[in-house]
Amino acid sequence: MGRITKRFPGVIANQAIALDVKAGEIHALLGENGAGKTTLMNLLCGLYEPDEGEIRIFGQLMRFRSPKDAIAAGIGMVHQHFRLVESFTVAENIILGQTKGLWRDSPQRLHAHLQTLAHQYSLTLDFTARIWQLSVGEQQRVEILKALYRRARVLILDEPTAVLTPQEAQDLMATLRHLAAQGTAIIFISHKLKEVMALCDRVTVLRDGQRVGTVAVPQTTEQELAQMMVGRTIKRQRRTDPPERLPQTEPALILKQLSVMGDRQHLALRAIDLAIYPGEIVGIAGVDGNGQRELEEAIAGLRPFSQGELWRTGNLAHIPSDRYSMGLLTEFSIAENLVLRDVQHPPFQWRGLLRLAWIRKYAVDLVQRYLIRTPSVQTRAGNLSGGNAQKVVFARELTRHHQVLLAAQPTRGLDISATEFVHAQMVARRDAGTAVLLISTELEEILCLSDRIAVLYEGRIVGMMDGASADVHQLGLMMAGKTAVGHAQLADQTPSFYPAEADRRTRD
Amino acid sequence: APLLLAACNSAPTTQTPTTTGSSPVSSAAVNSNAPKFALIINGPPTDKSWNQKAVEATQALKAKGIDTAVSESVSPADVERVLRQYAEAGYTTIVAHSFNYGDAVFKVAKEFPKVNFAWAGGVNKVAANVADYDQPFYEGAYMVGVIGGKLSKTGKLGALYGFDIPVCHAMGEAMLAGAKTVRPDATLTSSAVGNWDDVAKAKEAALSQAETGVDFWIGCGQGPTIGQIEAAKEKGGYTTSYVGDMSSLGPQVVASNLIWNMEPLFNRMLDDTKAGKFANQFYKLGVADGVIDVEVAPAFQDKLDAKATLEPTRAKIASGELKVPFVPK
Amino acid sequence: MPWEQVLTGSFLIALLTAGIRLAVPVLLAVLGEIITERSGVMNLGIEGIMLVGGLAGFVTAQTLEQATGIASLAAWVGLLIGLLTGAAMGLLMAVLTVTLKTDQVVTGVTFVLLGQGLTSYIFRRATGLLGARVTGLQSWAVPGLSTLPVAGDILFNHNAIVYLTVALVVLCWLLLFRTHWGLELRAVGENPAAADTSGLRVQTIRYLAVMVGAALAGLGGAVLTVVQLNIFTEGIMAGRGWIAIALVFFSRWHPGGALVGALLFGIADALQYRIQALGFKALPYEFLLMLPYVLTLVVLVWGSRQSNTPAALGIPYSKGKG
Amino acid sequence: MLGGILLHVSGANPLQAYGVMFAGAFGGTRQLTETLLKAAPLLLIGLGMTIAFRCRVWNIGAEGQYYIGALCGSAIALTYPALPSLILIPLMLAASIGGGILWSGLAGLLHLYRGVNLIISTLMLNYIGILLVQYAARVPLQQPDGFLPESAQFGDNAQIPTMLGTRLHWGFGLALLLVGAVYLLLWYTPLGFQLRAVGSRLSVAKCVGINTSRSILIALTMSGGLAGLAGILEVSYTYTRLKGDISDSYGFSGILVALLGQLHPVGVLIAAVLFSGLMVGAQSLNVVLQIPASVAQVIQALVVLLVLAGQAIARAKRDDAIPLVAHDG
Ligand SMILES: Nc1ncnc2c1ncn2[C@@H]1O[C@H](COP(=O)(O)OP(=O)(O)OP(=O)(O)O)[C@@H](O)[C@H]1O
Ligand SMILES: Nc1ncnc2c1ncn2[C@@H]1O[C@H](COP(=O)(O)OP(=O)(O)OP(=O)(O)O)[C@@H](O)[C@H]1O
Ligand SMILES: [Mg+2]
Ligand SMILES: [Mg+2]
Repeated sequence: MGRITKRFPGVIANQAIALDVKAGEIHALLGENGAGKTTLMNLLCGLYEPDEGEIRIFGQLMRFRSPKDAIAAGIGMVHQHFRLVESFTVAENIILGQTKGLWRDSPQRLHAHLQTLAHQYSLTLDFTARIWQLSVGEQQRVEILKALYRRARVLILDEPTAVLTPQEAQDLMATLRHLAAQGTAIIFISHKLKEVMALCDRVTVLRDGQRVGTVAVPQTTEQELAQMMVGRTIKRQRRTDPPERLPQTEPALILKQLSVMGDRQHLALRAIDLAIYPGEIVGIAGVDGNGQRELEEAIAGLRPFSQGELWRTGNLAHIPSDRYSMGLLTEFSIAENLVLRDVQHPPFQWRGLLRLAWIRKYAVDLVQRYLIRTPSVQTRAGNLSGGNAQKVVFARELTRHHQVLLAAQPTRGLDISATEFVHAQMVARRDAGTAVLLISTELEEILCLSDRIAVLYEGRIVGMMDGASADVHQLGLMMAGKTAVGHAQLADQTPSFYPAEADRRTRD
Repeated sequence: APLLLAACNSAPTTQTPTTTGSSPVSSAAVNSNAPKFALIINGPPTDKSWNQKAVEATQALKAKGIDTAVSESVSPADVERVLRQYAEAGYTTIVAHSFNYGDAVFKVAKEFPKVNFAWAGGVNKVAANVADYDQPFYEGAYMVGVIGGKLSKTGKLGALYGFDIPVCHAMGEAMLAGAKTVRPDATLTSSAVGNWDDVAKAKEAALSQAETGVDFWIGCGQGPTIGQIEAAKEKGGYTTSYVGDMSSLGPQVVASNLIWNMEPLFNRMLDDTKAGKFANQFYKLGVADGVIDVEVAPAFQDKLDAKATLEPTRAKIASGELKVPFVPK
Repeated sequence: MPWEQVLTGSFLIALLTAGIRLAVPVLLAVLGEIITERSGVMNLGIEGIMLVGGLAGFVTAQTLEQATGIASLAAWVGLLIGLLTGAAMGLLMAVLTVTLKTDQVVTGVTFVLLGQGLTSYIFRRATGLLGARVTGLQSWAVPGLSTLPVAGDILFNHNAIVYLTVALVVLCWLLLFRTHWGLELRAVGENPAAADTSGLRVQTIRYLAVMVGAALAGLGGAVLTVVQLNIFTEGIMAGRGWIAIALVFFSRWHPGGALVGALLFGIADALQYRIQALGFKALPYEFLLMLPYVLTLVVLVWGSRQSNTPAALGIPYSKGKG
Repeated sequence: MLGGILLHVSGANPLQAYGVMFAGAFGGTRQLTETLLKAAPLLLIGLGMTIAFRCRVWNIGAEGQYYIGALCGSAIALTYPALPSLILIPLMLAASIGGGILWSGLAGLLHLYRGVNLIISTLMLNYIGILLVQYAARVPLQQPDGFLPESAQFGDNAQIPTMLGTRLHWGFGLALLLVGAVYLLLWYTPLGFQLRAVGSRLSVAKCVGINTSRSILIALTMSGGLAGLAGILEVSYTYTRLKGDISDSYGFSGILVALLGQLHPVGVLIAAVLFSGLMVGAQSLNVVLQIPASVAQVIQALVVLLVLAGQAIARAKRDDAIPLVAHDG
């Protein structure tokens, strides 16, 4: 790609960017949130047409009018926000647009065919499942397999590992190496420098829509890359230990024998017991698809229980795992999104009328405090990059007066500085006495933040350990369902009394 | 009325009725003494029935050199404005050809005391410059009943109404009364379609009646009538045209035509306007005036001796000897 | 009500046959609209398209019958022209809603106005049509089956269009769920962005779907005028297009559901007229006329709650918004 | 242009015809008054639909809600004919709003409790509502000594008074006030904000704690109430009594007007006046140049399509489409 420029109203997303990727190479694309990575790739896969610049594939000048052209030219892309048909099965999504003849194969034949392909790359998938029934991680795998099914010669992955478990990420990296060895050119977008260092051959760094430089991995360090991305040196902020918990504090959030049905009419959560005290962060570790989403929705009041009770004191702040279907109104402005939850209360409203000037001021203030990168607070939230969109949700939820913070995958897709920022915010909340429940599939994040760690496996809490002394190896085993220890510990945590002023929700 | 018969058997008019090209507004002040006649109808002028007959009568006036205008498909919500437009344009006689136009007519008439209005109320509601005109279809329906009594094998007669309103209801009952003069055991089955235009539904309603043995129909509304003609063709049986000649739709099944010839009516209105006798008129022109008539369709001339079947009854009604019962509900 | 008249075999046979008859034109339009909506476009102009198709079909059949005297040939050609005219209207609709991305609801409602105006204008200019009629198609008894007791009369003694419509239900189902075209069509209606990135031509598929849907609506109109009534009058569709749209939702976008819905509606209507014809006066006739509408609601109230509205229904697709 | 061809074929000078259309709708105070008068029900319904569609509640049952509103308001007017205007009219308006709320709320409850799709339930309730009114006008509310299927005429005390000596009634003034009120509601109140949030994405609204069922019900019943209000205004002023046919398809035109006005109250006002102007102008074309109503109808449709295409192209340039789609269920 040479001198690619793409403008959006108010933003130059890409400015004269040149990028060359060799066959058989794994090329990383790095940059902060909003640096223009996704936009550049969308140009490459035919979704947008560049305002200026040219694209050459194996020396041939290309002009993609639609993704069909790009696919034909051998470009496959795994999008950051998946592009799958929710009501279709996995198999249907994979073959979509790639079929010959009129009649569809019988499902059995199709599945057998796809199974071979999946085996080749050691990706496991239930081909009969419908997309909406899958976890984000599983959907990711569908996207990868879909690109592979199209025999992509250039494979683009936009933050593919953000939603994978460490083991899955390892597997994927092996797959990618395998593919590269066969001559596929791979563009790999990630915010995880470790991965990039371990996997890639060369790295191109973008900042504010411009190319900062391209370096070969052996000739660089994580530190240097980070510096290139943000334009300054950063230091890793370590979490502080929690203040001593007062012995007589009552839990702010209690789950008692909570069972919840999932979308596929199976018990997604089975008799969960959990108590979270003010001033602590409890991390829920586990591989995606083991009940995280149901747990989140149950606590947020979005999913009825089939059994058990839930007690909570005070307000809940909720960082949802899917910011687009749960957290943000893409058609609304940033300011409107920031007041979405409390718009009916003062000070946003006065005698039944909205105080627009006040809301605006409030939004400007939050945009500054949370370092949201946007031309204005009136910008549509849908035009924000993934990371900045997440910051809007964060700003809204953390600014609420709340006793309990439920954060599900809070740093998914965030760059280093944004992640640091989010982590610092969560620690600050905890230190201010909030009970924090962190649901994350990022083991590192769980280890870095949690005071206590619970492991979720197949809808059960199979272990509970102390954050400071947690052993990664043992955690990994528990997440894989290998051992079930710590039930005795668990019992200690279940209080025999319930706070008088707590909101109580039983099965509904 | 052989003359009338001939006229009605001729091919349907081949001119789009409303495209007269004359510009009523601009010619308003040309001759202030000459009568100017405007007709307002509720639907399209091509229904072979209620509206079309009125338009044809208007065209006959036009052929005599009278300045005429027609407004079609005027919804009752709009009629007040249209009435006013014509009144201001110098029309002397304005006929609002729907019972739904009544309230607007009385309102506008007050504002234009010099203009004569007529409305199709049929309820003898009149004012100083508002005439009402009756639609005594039931008189014709009685004669149709006589034919029905002769043609029906089962003695079961059917009536199909757009809506179950008095004009319609009276038609059905009068037909039954007429039929009983030839067939004392005659019975009547009546249904409402809920629509003046839906031919398919009307056909279905008529078929439903056919299943109970009905084999002779009368319709009220052009949709119901066309529907029952189609049903009769399918299931066997005979029907009557409504207000106009619909026999071309089913020459083998349309046994008679109930004709509303509005030309004499409109002529009377114009004459009365000239003579200053329009005030408070309730025009009740029926069989006696040749405004309502029933004719035997061509294909049935042999089967039904019109002279023997219809003449005596017509004469009795015309002379007032026979008072056809009016049963509106 | 004389129940002994109701619970007879012949009453039921007549009722069900009539139900099927009433269902056919609407069912054709419903099938078409299912295809259109499965691609994510809502065509609310069905009523207008049926009218135009109905007139075009009728004019063709009438002219041809006059010229050749072969009624069945004329009828078939008329139906074909009704279908093609519908497709042409669909093309116009697609240009507006798919390419220009006009609001689908307004465009649809306006198409109804357009259809009403055009047909009544043309009908009046072609004055030869006043009172003209066509012969239509004879009913065709399926050899062997039509002599079956009860079922023979109800199911196997119709004109060819009835069988064709049933075949179309099956065909539609096969198309949507057993072919790749169907898969791609539904993908476009569910998630056009995903379909686009998968290399499907979203706009082309939508064009085709709108045209096929409108073609079937045009055919439905022609069936009503050419085959069932053998005449044309102004406003002859009398709201069937709107009923078709309601039935699409009722069917949950499944051809099978469309068959059930159209039959239910048709039979309810047929029943209501038969109750009237039996001289049932305990309920005012207005309430009997309500029967099909009320019954449709009742079925929906007691039916399953699951819905599979095409997720992108009514949303125009532009690249890069996903 | 296409319209011009049709006009030419119909034997009129296209330019003159468009001139007549414009003059008929906007050519003077009186014409403008008539246009605004007809715009009032369109505006009221359009405003209601704006609220509903902003919340992505597909209420296409305005016609039925209009009828039921008219029915309830009329029932009051006929039951308490002796009340003074100052009490009677507010009571009638309240009853009509209540009727509209009830009829739309019925669909809302079916949707929220039984998952019945709103498009289909509101459409079915249209037919049911209209039939109910037809029944009411024919039987229970019929004029006591009445003959036609219509209620007694309302007394003067039940007629909406007119404004400033024109033919324009206060209902239009009320509708103008409501333009401001709806604008305030949608963009300056928390409730409107929440309605729009629900319309923007239901799942997100649910997640941030907005009571989505309540919002849907509120948006739906607000639009129903406004349609009901339009119903009684029309019946009290234009029709002056309850009958079976009291709407010029205002329910459907109102939806058109809301969307043409791009779901913005001011846009809806402009669209309502333009659309009404088209209807009035088209009628003028029929009256003055005797051009068939169908030509006017085609021109009307073409103008709407042209405006639509223009809007769409402008929107594509600005890139701020409001995609509209119903909630599931
Ligand atoms: N459709 C659009 N309209 C307007 N602006 C856009 C659009 N898409 C992206 N942008 C803007 O372009 C810039 C680059 O966005 P892009 O999504 O490419 O960032 P990114 O590098 O992928 O960030 P992240 O790591 O958060 O995913 C951002 O400022 C974003 O707000
Ligand atoms: N293997 C099969 N053999 C026969 N019929 C099948 C088979 N699978 C599905 N069907 C039938 O095909 C129809 C469509 O099935 P499918 O599962 O593709 O759609 P759906 O889930 O019902 O709806 P949609 O995919 O549109 O949301 C249904 O009537 C279903 O019963
Ligand atoms: Mg990105
Ligand atoms: Mg990102």
